[in-house]
Amino acid sequence: MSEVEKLPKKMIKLKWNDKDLEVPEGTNLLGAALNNGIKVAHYCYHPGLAVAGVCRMCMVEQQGVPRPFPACNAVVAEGIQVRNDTKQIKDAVEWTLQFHLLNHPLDCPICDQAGECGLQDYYMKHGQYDSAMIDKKVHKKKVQDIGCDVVLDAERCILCARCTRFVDDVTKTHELGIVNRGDHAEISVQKELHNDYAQNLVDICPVGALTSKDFRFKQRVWFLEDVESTCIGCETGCSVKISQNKSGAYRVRPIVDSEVNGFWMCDDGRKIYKHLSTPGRLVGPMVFKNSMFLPVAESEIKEKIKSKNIKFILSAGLSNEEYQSFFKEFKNIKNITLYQLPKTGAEFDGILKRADKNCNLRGAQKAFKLAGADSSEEAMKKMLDTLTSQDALFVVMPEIVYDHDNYASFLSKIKKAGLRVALTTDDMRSEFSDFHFLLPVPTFLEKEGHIINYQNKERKLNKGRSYGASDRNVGDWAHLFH
Amino acid sequence: MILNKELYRHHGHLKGLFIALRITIKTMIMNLTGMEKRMTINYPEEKYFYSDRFKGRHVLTVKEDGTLRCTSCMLCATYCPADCIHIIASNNDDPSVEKAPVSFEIELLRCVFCGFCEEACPVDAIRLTGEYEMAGHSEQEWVMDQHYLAYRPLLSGGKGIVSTVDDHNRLKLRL
Amino acid sequence: MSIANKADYQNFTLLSYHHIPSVHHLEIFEEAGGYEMMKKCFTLDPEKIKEEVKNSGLRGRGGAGFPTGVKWGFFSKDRNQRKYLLCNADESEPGTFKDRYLLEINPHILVEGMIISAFALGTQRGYIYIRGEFYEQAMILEKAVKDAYKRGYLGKNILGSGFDFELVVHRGAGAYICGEETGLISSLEGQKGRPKLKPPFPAIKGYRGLPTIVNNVETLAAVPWIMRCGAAAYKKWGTEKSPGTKLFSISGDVNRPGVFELPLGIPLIEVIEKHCEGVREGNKLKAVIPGGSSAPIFTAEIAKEVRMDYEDIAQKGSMLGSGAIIVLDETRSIPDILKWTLEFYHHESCGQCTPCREGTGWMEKIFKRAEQGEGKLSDIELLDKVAFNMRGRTICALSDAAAMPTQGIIKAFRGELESYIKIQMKNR
Amino acid sequence: MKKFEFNTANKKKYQELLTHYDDIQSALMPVLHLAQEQHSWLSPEVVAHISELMGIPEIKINEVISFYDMFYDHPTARNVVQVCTNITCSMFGGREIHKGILDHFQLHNMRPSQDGKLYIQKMECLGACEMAPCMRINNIYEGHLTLKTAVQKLEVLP
Repeated sequence: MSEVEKLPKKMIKLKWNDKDLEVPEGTNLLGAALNNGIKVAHYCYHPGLAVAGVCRMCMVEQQGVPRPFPACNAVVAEGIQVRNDTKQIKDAVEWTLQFHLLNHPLDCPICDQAGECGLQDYYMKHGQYDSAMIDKKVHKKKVQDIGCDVVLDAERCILCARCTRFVDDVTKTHELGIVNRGDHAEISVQKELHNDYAQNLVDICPVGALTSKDFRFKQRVWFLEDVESTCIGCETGCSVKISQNKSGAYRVRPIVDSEVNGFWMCDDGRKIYKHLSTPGRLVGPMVFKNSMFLPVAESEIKEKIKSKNIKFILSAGLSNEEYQSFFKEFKNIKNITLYQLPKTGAEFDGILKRADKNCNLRGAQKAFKLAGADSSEEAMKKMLDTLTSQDALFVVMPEIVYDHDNYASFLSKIKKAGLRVALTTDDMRSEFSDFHFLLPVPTFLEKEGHIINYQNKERKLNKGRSYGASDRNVGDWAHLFH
Repeated sequence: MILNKELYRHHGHLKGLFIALRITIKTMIMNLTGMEKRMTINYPEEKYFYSDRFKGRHVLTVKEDGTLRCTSCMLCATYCPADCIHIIASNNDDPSVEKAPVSFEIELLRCVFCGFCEEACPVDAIRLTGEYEMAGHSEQEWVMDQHYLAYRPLLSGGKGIVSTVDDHNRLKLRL
Repeated sequence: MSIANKADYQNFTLLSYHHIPSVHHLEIFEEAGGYEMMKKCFTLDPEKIKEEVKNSGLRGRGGAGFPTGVKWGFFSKDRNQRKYLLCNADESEPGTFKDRYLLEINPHILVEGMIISAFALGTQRGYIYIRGEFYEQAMILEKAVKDAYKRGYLGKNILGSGFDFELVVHRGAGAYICGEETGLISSLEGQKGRPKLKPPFPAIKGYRGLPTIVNNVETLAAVPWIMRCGAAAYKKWGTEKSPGTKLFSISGDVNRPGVFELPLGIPLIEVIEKHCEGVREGNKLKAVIPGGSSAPIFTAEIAKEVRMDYEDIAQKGSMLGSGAIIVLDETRSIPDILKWTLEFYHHESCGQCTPCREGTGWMEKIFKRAEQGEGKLSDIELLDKVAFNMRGRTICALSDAAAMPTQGIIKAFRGELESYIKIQMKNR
Repeated sequence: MKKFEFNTANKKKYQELLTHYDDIQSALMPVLHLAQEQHSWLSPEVVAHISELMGIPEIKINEVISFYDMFYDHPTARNVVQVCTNITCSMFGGREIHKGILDHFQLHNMRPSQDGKLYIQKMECLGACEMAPCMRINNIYEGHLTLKTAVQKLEVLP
């Protein structure tokens, strides 16, 4: 944020229907209404994109202006009186919606958008319940895989042009365009999508024209509940919501957060839900026996490590609270080091993605410093070099690993330790065969806590549903092996 | 309990007995001669036919080509008050079908036969039939999968019940 | 040179040179008195030229009839700012061919008009956006521009006046919507010709986000005459609110179709009877479309009373538009006209705003259904309703242009439509 | 697929066209006209070449091509014939002429003939209503047609 934007803006008073609004100068008229909780039907307007003014749903009347105009193409002015509840406007919205639905295939039963679809929502509110349309509809291409896990259905499209504006304005990759004229106009893709933010297209599409291949047909949206949390994919720490229900977690979507991520999030961040409800989630301690993991009693592990020298390698993805409780329990700070995920990709891609994949490196460093431990990579390397068969090494596994080569080489160095225990969420990775025991820890969605992002801002992790053993975090296990 | 105190006081219980016997014998003769319809039937040999509106065991209808009509929109599962319908949907390679169930299960033991699923279905894919004979030992036998629901031998000899409701319009106009 | 080769400023403004053979050559045009006014204008104060045009009451000849002087008044006065003057020669309103006729014979009058206007407005660059179909006309125009460059009338420091003006002929490629001001700008920018949201208006933010004036060929071509003979002389023609002359392109069932320059306010019947020598084969007049296909139709009764100026036509429920008069005689079927109109707008809708994109297609479908005998009498009501709800709901006026003639035909010829639907039902 | 490139004369014209405009995107339409003059239609190779040449995303060029009636994204023929079927021309039989010549040459609308001679396109108003019914044969207007004269005019084409 620049300094100019931080300055308090002049507030402007206006009247929307009978409600008095007070908004900063220069606000979009439709945006002003939406921000103040007034529900106005709209498709093409998106606060994060340029104004297109093509859906014609947000028509308003203003006192002293002869013709109705779309609110999205107006800026607030002092003392204006705007109405969208007159009969004229209501008729206009009703008919415009009818026009929108004219060539819509109405395949809601097989459409993933059903339940959160703009057409359905406004139809319930503004629809003409008996359509006068009995003519043949215009058919366009259905089920086109346009790359980046996005599926395009041109028939469902209402040509609001949000997607084309997104690839033009935000990612600047220009893969999408609207070809042809009139009611044969349709979204077309040049070869295929090739950007790291393609899944945002699915979010901004107000209808079911763009759907996610990853989420496609897995669940109906009304079975899902959203848990607001923070993305742990990289140090950016975008605000996200994870959709889940009792059978699992299904998708991740961004939450509007002007301070961190704005309206978007990257496609890598969309994958952070995948390990939450895998079948391999641990429900209790496991032992590696006969080349497979079997449940084991805690006392057995306790027995094994009794005479050993306990060492810990923490990951940089735990919450501040977990570090705190861990350091409270485990005082032998010389035996604690930190494993940092290596940087991958460009330092910063200009939109959101950052190379540093440790979501809470700053929190970890702070906690280490506070406890007097050494969080540097050298300290970790030194510990790895000095491992002996007398050591019991506890490794807190990072929840998501990007650079598997680097991680494998890290694991190859721990074999010198006599006893190796991993604190992890699931047993799905092949590298686990190097360990003698696995101990379950909660995933990021199974604990309350905070992490610190690249701006040194505290970001909140919230607790959602649990799909494995989540009652004991890293600190609690440390307590067990005193 | 004496139904008619007055009758009993005037005629005593003997006469009452005869009045009752007369009704019994009259009904027996009427039934034997077929002058009056019997309420009971010889069940396993004879079957009672309920009205078409009876809500018995479910059936999944099929299209003319024999595939399931169900598009797995999950509206039935959504409306089911007993939470007894479990559907797993998947992508179908045929773009005109797009979505079809890979698994459609109904737990009959949970089902309350309310018929909401039938009403919720937008494509006439699920119906409640007149079948009322249900028996089973283990809990597993009470879970019907989509194969049983659509192609059990009772339904046109395993071919399933073909439904073409709205198909004409849907395919012609894709309304 | 004989008298006949002098321009006729007495009877014509735009067509003053049209009687001169080969006037598209620069030398002949100059000999007849062309480019004289341009040279004189360089000595004048630009504001004075603007003032004169404003006083003349010249109105935009493209269709909307917005006063040109007022439009120029909104324009930035900063002469150093990059600004553009666009000439709209994308004449695609069905029935209109006046600009083609004007440019074919006398391209220099437009070039002269544009130089004077550009000098008045202080624009450094001008484009003539000519529709793609007019290939020959574009070539003629390009040659005229090239000649003018050679003569030093265009380019840097024109005739030592210190004024720079570059003029480029830009060919369209066949899209009706590019005749709309902002659609034309989009098209010129190398995009789809989709109209842009207003506000901001082009005079503030137009081509490439810079101030831009878009004027019709006829409007710009009238400027030299106004400067020569004065606003007062121009005002002698026409009515008080619609001064001047206008090119009328008349086609359809008349004996002599063509382009005529006539003063505004002339009775329509006089145009048909006197200038076009009456309805063909002595047939009876049935209806007249007075302003191109987007103008609501007039029945013969109204056509006999109406005067061809902006106000009188508007008052009688139609519009002057581009001055394209299509005359229909008694042998013509109104439903056919409606069908062709609907087809046209369906084909030409740019597909941006929903009411127009879907509405134009729907109206055609409704009519085609009736044509195949599957119509209902209530379809007329439906058409009317759809048309009504397309009006005033979109970015540009194409939606209105499709709705107005539909509503007009329904209003004026409902009986014929009803019987048409009934006959088609029977014939099925 | 053959790679498309402007020939020497057109390369020069292309450079000249760029000087007419203040930004390169504005020159797109004239460049497409130029390419179409050389190649008769705007094939994917042409689009790819222009995209590379002008630095405009291909999709933006495809948008423009699909938007305008006179840019062809499919093969045309040596002679492109556009028949007007708007109000005035239809009144005097423009539609019958269009259908008639299609039937006579056994063609479909907007499909080139087998021998690559004819390509017939139905157009909305060509702006020549005084000579209705009219058509354009390779950019030249022909008016006051009948089916017979139209067929005659097309038959003599190379």
